[in-house]
Amino acid sequence: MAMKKFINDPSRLTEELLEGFALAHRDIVSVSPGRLVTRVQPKSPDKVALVTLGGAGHEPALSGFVGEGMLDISVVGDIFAAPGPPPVFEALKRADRPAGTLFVVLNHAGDVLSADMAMQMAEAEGLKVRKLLTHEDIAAGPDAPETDRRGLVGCIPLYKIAGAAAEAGRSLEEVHAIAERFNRNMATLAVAMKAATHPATGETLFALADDEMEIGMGQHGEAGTGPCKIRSADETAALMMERLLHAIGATKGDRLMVILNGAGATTLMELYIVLNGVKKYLDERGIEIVACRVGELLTVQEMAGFQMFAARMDDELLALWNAPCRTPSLTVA
Amino acid sequence: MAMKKFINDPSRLTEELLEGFALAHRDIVSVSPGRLVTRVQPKSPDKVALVTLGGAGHEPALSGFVGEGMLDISVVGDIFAAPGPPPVFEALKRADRPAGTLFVVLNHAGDVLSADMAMQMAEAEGLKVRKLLTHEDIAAGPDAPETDRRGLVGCIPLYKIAGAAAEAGRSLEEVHAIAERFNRNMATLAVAMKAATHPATGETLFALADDEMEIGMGQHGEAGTGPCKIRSADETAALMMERLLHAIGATKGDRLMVILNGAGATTLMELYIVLNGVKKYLDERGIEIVACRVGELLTVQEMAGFQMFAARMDDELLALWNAPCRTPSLTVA
Amino acid sequence: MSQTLSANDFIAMLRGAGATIREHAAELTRLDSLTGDGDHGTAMLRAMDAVEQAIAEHADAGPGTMLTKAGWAVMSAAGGSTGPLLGSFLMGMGATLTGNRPFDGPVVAAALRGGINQMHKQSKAQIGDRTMMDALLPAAAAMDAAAPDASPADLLKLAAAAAAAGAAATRGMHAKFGRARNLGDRVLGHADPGATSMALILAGFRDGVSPAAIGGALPVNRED
Amino acid sequence: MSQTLSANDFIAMLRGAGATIREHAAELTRLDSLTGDGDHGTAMLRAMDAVEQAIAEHADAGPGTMLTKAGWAVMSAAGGSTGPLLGSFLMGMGATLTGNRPFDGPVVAAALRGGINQMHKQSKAQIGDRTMMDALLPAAAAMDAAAPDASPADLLKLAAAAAAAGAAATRGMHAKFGRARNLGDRVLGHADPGATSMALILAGFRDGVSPAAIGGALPVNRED
Ligand SMILES: Nc1ncnc2c1ncn2[C@@H]1O[C@H](COP(=O)(O)OP(=O)(O)O)[C@@H](O)[C@H]1O
Ligand SMILES: Nc1ncnc2c1ncn2[C@@H]1O[C@H](COP(=O)(O)OP(=O)(O)O)[C@@H](O)[C@H]1O
Ligand SMILES: [Mg+2]
Ligand SMILES: [Mg+2]
Ligand SMILES: [Mg+2]
Ligand SMILES: [Mg+2]
Repeated sequence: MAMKKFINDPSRLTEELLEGFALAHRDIVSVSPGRLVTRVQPKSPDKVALVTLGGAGHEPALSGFVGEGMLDISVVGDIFAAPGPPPVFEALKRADRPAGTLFVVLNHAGDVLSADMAMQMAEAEGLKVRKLLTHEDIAAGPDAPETDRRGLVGCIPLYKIAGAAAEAGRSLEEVHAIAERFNRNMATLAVAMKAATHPATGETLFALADDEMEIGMGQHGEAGTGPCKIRSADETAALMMERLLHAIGATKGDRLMVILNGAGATTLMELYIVLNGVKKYLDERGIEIVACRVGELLTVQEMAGFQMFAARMDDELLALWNAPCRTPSLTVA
Repeated sequence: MAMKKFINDPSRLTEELLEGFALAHRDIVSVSPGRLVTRVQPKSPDKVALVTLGGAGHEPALSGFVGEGMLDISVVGDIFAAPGPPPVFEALKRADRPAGTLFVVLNHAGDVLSADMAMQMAEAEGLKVRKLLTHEDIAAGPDAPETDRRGLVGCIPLYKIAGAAAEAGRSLEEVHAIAERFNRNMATLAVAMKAATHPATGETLFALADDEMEIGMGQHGEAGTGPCKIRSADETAALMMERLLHAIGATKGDRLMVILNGAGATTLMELYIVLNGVKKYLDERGIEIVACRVGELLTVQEMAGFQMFAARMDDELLALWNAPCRTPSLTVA
Repeated sequence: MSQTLSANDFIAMLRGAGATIREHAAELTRLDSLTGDGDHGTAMLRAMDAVEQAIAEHADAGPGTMLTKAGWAVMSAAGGSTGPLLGSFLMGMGATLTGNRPFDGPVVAAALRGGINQMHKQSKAQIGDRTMMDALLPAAAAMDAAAPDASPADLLKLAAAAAAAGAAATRGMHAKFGRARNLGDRVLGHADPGATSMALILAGFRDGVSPAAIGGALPVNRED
Repeated sequence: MSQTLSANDFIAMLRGAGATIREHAAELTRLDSLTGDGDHGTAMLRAMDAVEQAIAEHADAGPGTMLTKAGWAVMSAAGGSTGPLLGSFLMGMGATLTGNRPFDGPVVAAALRGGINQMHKQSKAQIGDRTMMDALLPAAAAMDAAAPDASPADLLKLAAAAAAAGAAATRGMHAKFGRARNLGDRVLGHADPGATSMALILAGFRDGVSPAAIGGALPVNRED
């Protein structure tokens, strides 16, 4: 039976979506062989470059954030699959410059494998690169080993903050240090309500009963903490934010960035309602939201659910977050 | 059984979503009694104001486009229901200014009723307002009477273009004339693949078989031209664009704005793939895409499907489209 | 049977309307789900809450002002088509009930007609268009045809009966207004929700002044 | 049975692997749907297409270069975990097959071991971690234990048998790597897709030099 998706050949999804993407945003990005999404207006080589990699199917992530003030190159894999090491190495070579490159990798098995091999090649060639691994998922518990903590939507504010530092002319060490500080300050927890369809295979990624949701689910249907009955928006907000605050050690007087990242089928309406719940929860604890984003940054096809992200902010991080950027999916003016 | 949505009290959806919306975008908008979404930084009174109205549940539309370069006030109704005449009249009074107000109304029964009554009140009070009705849906045929042609996503580029003209200091007559020119140049056709749930009642808006889609469906589940088997992205793109070109009388050498507006559950991935199909179809006919937007501007909860929009552009319309704006859901820098 | 209504009778009429609507709200939503967008019951409930609020605040100002305020409150509260239309109806009634004349048959009939006319102006629909007017225009005609000395209660009975028949007749109509407009034949066999509401409102008015009748059946029989 | 392999035998081995993978791709996807993200069959098909392309372009350059190119091509083509891992395996084999020695048993065993070691370096997984290594490490051990004069064909038979047993054993393992890592007990009872693939690849190598065996059963029986 036909999938309920507007597609052509399921084995050419990534090629076709990248073509359309390049067309829609031709003033900002272009796509080179090896599926490297690059800026049309390259950043000057005396500024640190930002490179990342990841599977397709999560649009707008990751390539939607290539452009002035954020990423320089995003290397795109197949649907939900990391690109192989050669194109990633190619991207690191393309980005290479005196100022150096910050290489942001999300903690997923395939991405890490490719990134590590590309880094070995880059080191063998003497490229100036520093790798940064995001792993802010707290589904497995905030003290779980790093390998158990997936990289979720947190990469995107991190691109923004590191990208702004790079545009400001900070050195590779400084950009890395700032990004790593933000990385250590952040946590994400996901919740799923309805499954998504893998657009290449047509298979459902997981199953949830009609009255169930699951907290902690990953962005490819990886299991969370087990299904539970559907809660109200306020209850869900409180439940999730409690765990996030614990993970990042936020207490009274702290200033937070909060992102509610829709997984695909969950409406903006719902996310705004959840944000209300988050605000109420934080108000009671004397914690302030100083930066906020609600919308779809990293999706899981038509999954219903969202990722709740929180990070402790300081003045420098906040200023970088508010700095201008111009990318297909985020413009700050 | 619980709805698969993150909500609290179904009868307080609009209140809660507006609270969250105001919180998320407090640097740009605020919400006043009567559910008037207004700009935090008001436009100077020597520039034409833009006011619109419409039901909630279509987020980011319509209030997501209040801000510099687009709307001044959006009056919000209940889920899928127009606000009543009194708050609309209130908005017209709030906006009233020497330069006058352009009042943009989407052609839906409730909106038109409220708008007409508010206009009668505004005229009785001597306010300087001109009304503009969008009715660019071509599902009923391009020559169907105006009342049969719904106002769909076209209002949003229209806000953008009229808003830019207003910011540029054009007179009410000029802003109206430009907006009306764009209005006559534009057409939209929708396609649905999966139904949405009404978030207040929990009911499914319509039904489509597992292997069917429906072209021409409205944004509340209003019928289209009847179900058909699911087509490929390229076929769907060609089928719909053919009808749009016919409706706007676009031929070889014409320059188009194309918008693919996701209905909710249809992914950006799919929309980019469809855009490719549109491009191929237009290339064969020597018609160029000079302005393009792909994403969720006006949704129908978690409906799968999209609205395809096309408009013939000229230099002036294009310049206004590309002018800067800063709103919760669209920033052009 | 009294030949005039008191100010309290108007309150009772509005409360009667509220009672009938509340009783049948689910059915109204069901009808609107079949032929529209499924919110008509909710819209009517909000409207009736607004009316109740207006009664609480403006009962002392007399029926004219109270109805005008109720109409404005309905317009402010209820969204969709219902707010402006039902609001106009109530405001039209209120506008007619000025001065200090006793509320006798002709005055009551004139008030209803004032409401119907006011809605008609916004509505633009005619008999057969499958709208609220399909209940209201027959009600106006029935009052026109009544005996010149008919009591207010009798007039309301006639109006309610005609409205119920008019609403029932919408089952055979295609829609020319509102959301059902694009549904073509799919609406056939189902009564129009708005016409049904107006029939319920008039039935509620009737029951308000003839309490014995309260609890009657839905004017439009449930179809399947 | 010949004591050395020809350059063509290496082509036949790669093609044998391609044939077994193509035959069982749907099963690999099914296993990955149960315990991962359902793309392993697709990834392996892409990898085998890349291998075929590398054969076409680099067969003349000899087995070493051909395998190295095939490994690079697999890395470039197949995404997810498969690309880097299988690519390393092939490149590791290629890097070992340099010089002009005859491809006798020890050389062939060394090549396989070179591939396994290269993958192991990237993989970091051990026996029992439910990864491709669960098929490959037993294969290496089986070759180590073989008679010193074992023929290439015999070595490949031993390696394939050990890999099949190793893959089958993954059914009882929890995952410590990859996407299955977070699934806990849910993976139990299903073979690891990557281990299954590696067993299929070694079976294909075996069949490539002993064509009679082609068309054998899936090394890991289908479970339900
Ligand atoms: N122009 C009109 N005149 C009279 N009644 C109308 C008109 N348009 C719509 N209606 C009535 O409105 C009813 C629907 O009301 P409701 O569901 O509250 O509004 P909406 O259609 O905005 O959801 C219809 O059943 C119809 O009777
Ligand atoms: N570190 C690793 N070492 C060896 N094999 C691994 C490792 N991580 C994952 N795998 C293998 O990869 C397989 C999944 O491959 P595939 O589905 O192609 O990649 P992905 O998990 O990225 O979707 C798993 O079944 C497992 O055998
Ligand atoms: Mg994968
Ligand atoms: Mg409605
Ligand atoms: Mg309705
Ligand atoms: Mg997989």
